[in-house]
Amino acid sequence: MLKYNSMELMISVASRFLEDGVSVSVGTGAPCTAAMLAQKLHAPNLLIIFEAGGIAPLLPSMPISVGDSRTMYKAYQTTSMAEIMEALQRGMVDYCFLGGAQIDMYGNLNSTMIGTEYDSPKVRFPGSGGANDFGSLAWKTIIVTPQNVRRFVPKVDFVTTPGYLTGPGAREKAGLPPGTGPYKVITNLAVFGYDQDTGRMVIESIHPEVKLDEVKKNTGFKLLIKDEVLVTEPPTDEELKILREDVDPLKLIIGREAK
Amino acid sequence: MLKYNSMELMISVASRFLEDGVSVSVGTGAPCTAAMLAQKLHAPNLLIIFEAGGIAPLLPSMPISVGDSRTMYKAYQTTSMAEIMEALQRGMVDYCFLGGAQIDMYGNLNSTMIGTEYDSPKVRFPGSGGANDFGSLAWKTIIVTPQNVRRFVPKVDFVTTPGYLTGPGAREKAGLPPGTGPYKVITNLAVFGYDQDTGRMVIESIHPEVKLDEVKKNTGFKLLIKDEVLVTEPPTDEELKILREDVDPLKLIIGREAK
Amino acid sequence: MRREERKIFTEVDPDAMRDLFRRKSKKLENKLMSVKNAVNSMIHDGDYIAIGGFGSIRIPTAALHEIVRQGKKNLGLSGHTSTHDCQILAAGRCFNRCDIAYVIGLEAMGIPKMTRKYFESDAVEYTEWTNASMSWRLKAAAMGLSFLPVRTMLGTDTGRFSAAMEIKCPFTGRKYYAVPALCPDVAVIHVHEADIYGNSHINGIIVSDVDLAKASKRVIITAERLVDTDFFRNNPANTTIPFYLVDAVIEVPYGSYPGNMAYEYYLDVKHLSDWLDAEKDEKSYKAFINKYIYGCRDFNEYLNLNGGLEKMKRLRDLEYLIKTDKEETRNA
Amino acid sequence: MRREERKIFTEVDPDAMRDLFRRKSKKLENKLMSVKNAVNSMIHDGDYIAIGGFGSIRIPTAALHEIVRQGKKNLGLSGHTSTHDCQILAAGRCFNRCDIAYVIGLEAMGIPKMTRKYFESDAVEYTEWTNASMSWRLKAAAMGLSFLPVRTMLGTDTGRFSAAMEIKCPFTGRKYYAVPALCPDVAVIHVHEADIYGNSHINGIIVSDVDLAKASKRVIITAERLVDTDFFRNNPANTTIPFYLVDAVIEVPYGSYPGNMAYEYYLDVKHLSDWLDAEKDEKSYKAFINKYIYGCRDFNEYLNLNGGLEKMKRLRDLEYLIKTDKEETRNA
Repeated sequence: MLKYNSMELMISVASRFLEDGVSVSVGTGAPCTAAMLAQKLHAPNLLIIFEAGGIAPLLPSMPISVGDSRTMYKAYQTTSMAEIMEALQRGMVDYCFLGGAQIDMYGNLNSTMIGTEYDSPKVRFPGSGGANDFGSLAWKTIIVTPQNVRRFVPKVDFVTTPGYLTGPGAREKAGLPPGTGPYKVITNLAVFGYDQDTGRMVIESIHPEVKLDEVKKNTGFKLLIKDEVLVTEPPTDEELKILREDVDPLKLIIGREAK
Repeated sequence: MLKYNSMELMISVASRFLEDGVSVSVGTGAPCTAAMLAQKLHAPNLLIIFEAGGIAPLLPSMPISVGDSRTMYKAYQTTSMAEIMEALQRGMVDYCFLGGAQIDMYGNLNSTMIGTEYDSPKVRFPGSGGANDFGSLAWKTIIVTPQNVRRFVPKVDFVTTPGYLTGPGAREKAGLPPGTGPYKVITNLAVFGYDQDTGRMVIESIHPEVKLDEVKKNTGFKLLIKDEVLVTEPPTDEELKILREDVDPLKLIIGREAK
Repeated sequence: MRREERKIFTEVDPDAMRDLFRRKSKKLENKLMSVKNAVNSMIHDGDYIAIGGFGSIRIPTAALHEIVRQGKKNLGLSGHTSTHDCQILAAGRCFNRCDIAYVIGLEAMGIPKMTRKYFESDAVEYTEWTNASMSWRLKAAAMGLSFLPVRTMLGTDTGRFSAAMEIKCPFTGRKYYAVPALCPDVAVIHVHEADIYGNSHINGIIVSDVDLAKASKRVIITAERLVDTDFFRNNPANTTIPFYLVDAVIEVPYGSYPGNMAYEYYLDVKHLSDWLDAEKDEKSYKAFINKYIYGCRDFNEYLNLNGGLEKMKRLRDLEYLIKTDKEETRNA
Repeated sequence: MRREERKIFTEVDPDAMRDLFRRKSKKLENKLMSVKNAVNSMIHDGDYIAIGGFGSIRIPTAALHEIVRQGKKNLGLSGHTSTHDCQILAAGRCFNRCDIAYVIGLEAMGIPKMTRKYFESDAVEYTEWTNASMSWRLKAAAMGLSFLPVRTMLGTDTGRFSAAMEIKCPFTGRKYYAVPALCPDVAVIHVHEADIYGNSHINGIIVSDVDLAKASKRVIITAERLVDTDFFRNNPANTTIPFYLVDAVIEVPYGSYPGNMAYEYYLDVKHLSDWLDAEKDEKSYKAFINKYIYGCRDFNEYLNLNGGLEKMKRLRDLEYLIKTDKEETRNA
């Protein structure tokens, strides 16, 4: 038996992508946890930005809303949503974290609705919120999501947030800032990157004790596979210790298994 | 001999146009003096706005710059120039005061240059500053200026700030907000209004001891004249007292005769 | 990509708004009133309303409950991250159209079932947006413009089902979406301090509330506390929203409860969770709403139902990270 | 009306700016340096510069004098109400192009003759704007856009000799001018307080300085005083300009002298009048500039030449309307 759960693994992996001195816009939940872990471990200069207006707080505990008091605690600025979004539009934000109900091989995300008729949704979700804005304007989008065939679909019912749209060049053609787009996808099974030539999802590493077949079976589209598929580096003892003792002692986030 | 000078008369007349509860954007000098007089006399609720960011100060003395500390004294807000200009663009500002080196019969103002070639001015002035913005966006523009044939010209060398441009409908055609434009011109000789049908300057009243001929002689274009030309109501004792004792005790503004 | 013809629910034309703003009083007048009066006289059936704050953060709960109690109908709603505020208005079936950036859900806490059902029904018509585009729509109105160029929503269904239109920059040839100005009929904003004239101070994040106050035809302020006007005169940097934008001022201590008020009190997670649970079926939902909204004469009754001053004190401890006992901390 | 082909002097393309902003450090780094070093290493001949404040209000005088002393040439200048700052740079013949909203004059105080002559000569090329349009050009850049629609300058020669272009609103058909983003190479801004990382607090009016800091490639801050970083952490509403926009921080007490610094010291009207008088002919102008700029090693020498700490104390009394004697009051 593993000495960590899938959520702890995903958060640890996500945190490693955040180099010291970069900026990241995060939501509540796993992304915020990953940012807090990175800040406490290897990225003390991580500039954390919340869309509702909090900039560079010293997060004392997990926020419940991206606008709650925790996002302002010992912050360097409390400002407006427009100012945050304009910083994104100016290119000041390196990373963002996103999730969604559906994702396709180009990293397009759906958090709007399930169904074929917009005005008669089978299921209505909350909508973009800031997701489309982050996915359009941040330099690198990291997607953290559970993986199964209901989520990893050939075609999302609604493109809420742009991945590489229909492939290479499509973002630029649509008018989105060049050089942006999905960077990594971190699931309970594997870590994916994106192939530059096709804009398609490619397996980078498979988590310990997960089989390649299991990854394929839980993906509703054809994955690109590199010649050598690595095994994801599991959470280190240090990562787990900080995560469990400092970042999320009440297990609000790491208490939930991702499925 | 009159018991007031022309500047005191112009300021008193200007102040009377400011009803209680209206908003006005003012510069330094005579306009600010008029606004202060109005506020102390009949318009305690006059909302005074300075383009550099000061809103509703209780002016303790004459500011030297439209951005100096006096414009923030006991103010209700200290904000940015963009916010002030956007309030104007939203239609929140009733009156503005302007001057200029040249004015024509449509109230177009020049504060940019004298000469025929923009790139080789005979005389270069400071430029629009906020004048074009006020004259474009405030509901009513009041012009306070000395009057002579060098200033009251058939055609201004450069339209810095829009009056009625080439006549009725021209402002709207250019894209300026409807219902805006020059309202009064107050000089050392007379008070002018604007004829609705032609957009041209019309004499409303002539100052005490000034002859109609003198007004005409100091005007480089054809003035419209109403059947009955009134005499400007001179400054009242109360106006003069407040002006001299409270508003401008150092005679920084009222010490200068307008010529 | 084909653009869908989606509706714009508010005035867009700055000249129409200029005429309204011109007529708005710039006098220093006492604007104090009761929540009942403000909602009754300033919010009419069919109006388009926008709520300040951020869904469960600095929201004018008292006014929201009163809107439900007074049975306002056919409202338009600005769904610019509208979470618990949206949930309250959905409980009263108060709105029939919505600009959606983010609605229904309570962020990480979950999705209230009955509120979702309301949106899935034919009762609500909507147009799709994002948080940034909604912020910028308000900013366009605040700037006295009919549109602003933006670089989001391009290439997506979000853009296709918005009412944005593609334009080109005349200098660079760059493609933008133009988003139309959003001019609500009424904005309701909860602030930390206000004077009787409407000058208001917000501490902490502003979200979109400065632009919202400028963009709206009428502005209702609820405030944690009234202060003397010298609070603003003595430090004009305190003024987040100046008096001449404001039409009504109401003092409502704990006015954002069960939402968060920065530097005052934290979210009541327990009550919000109970509400989420109550939405699991029609019966429990109805009972809950009856108890907590229709059954309360006013906001103080609601506060007392939820533990009154003692609860407020505990939420203040939570806000300031003061650990009183283990259980409390866990509930945060 | 025919549009003149006027020049845009700075970058307009947001993608070029995105690449620069991406590379800007977001680390908390000690950015303290001397005025000499900052001007030497961050302002290069040919750069386009923009000065914070409002001409004679909250201006970074020390940096301006140093630019003249180091003999910077061929600068572009943002003439967004540039009065005494413009006058200083004109004395050094530092710039050869200018976006003009308001230059040369010292508002009601008068027009310096030699500065005017510089603008009337072939040495300076310019494009015409207004205060609002320059504010909005900076705002366009601050928003990450290449343009903003505006409702001023329409129908006038100011518009015709600007580089604005007519566009139509896709929703209303309304005519606007599009004004191009203004992205200075360097902004120099004087503030009340700053920490070593660049977090800055401005008290009183902001003019365009928040947008300016966001719009510029490099930002130099001069501050009345350095404060501990907790000044900002303990009250994040204090932060007017956040650290990640800033490249250099310099502590310069009385740094806006002879200009006004709200809540600190008032204008030195006497010195500004002397300067105006000195511009009446070449000889007195040259002597004056030699004495007060080239003849001073640094800003403290200039302050001492003008009465040093005693003068600063008197200007502080004036700022706070404290009447010490009649003559003082008159000089204000």
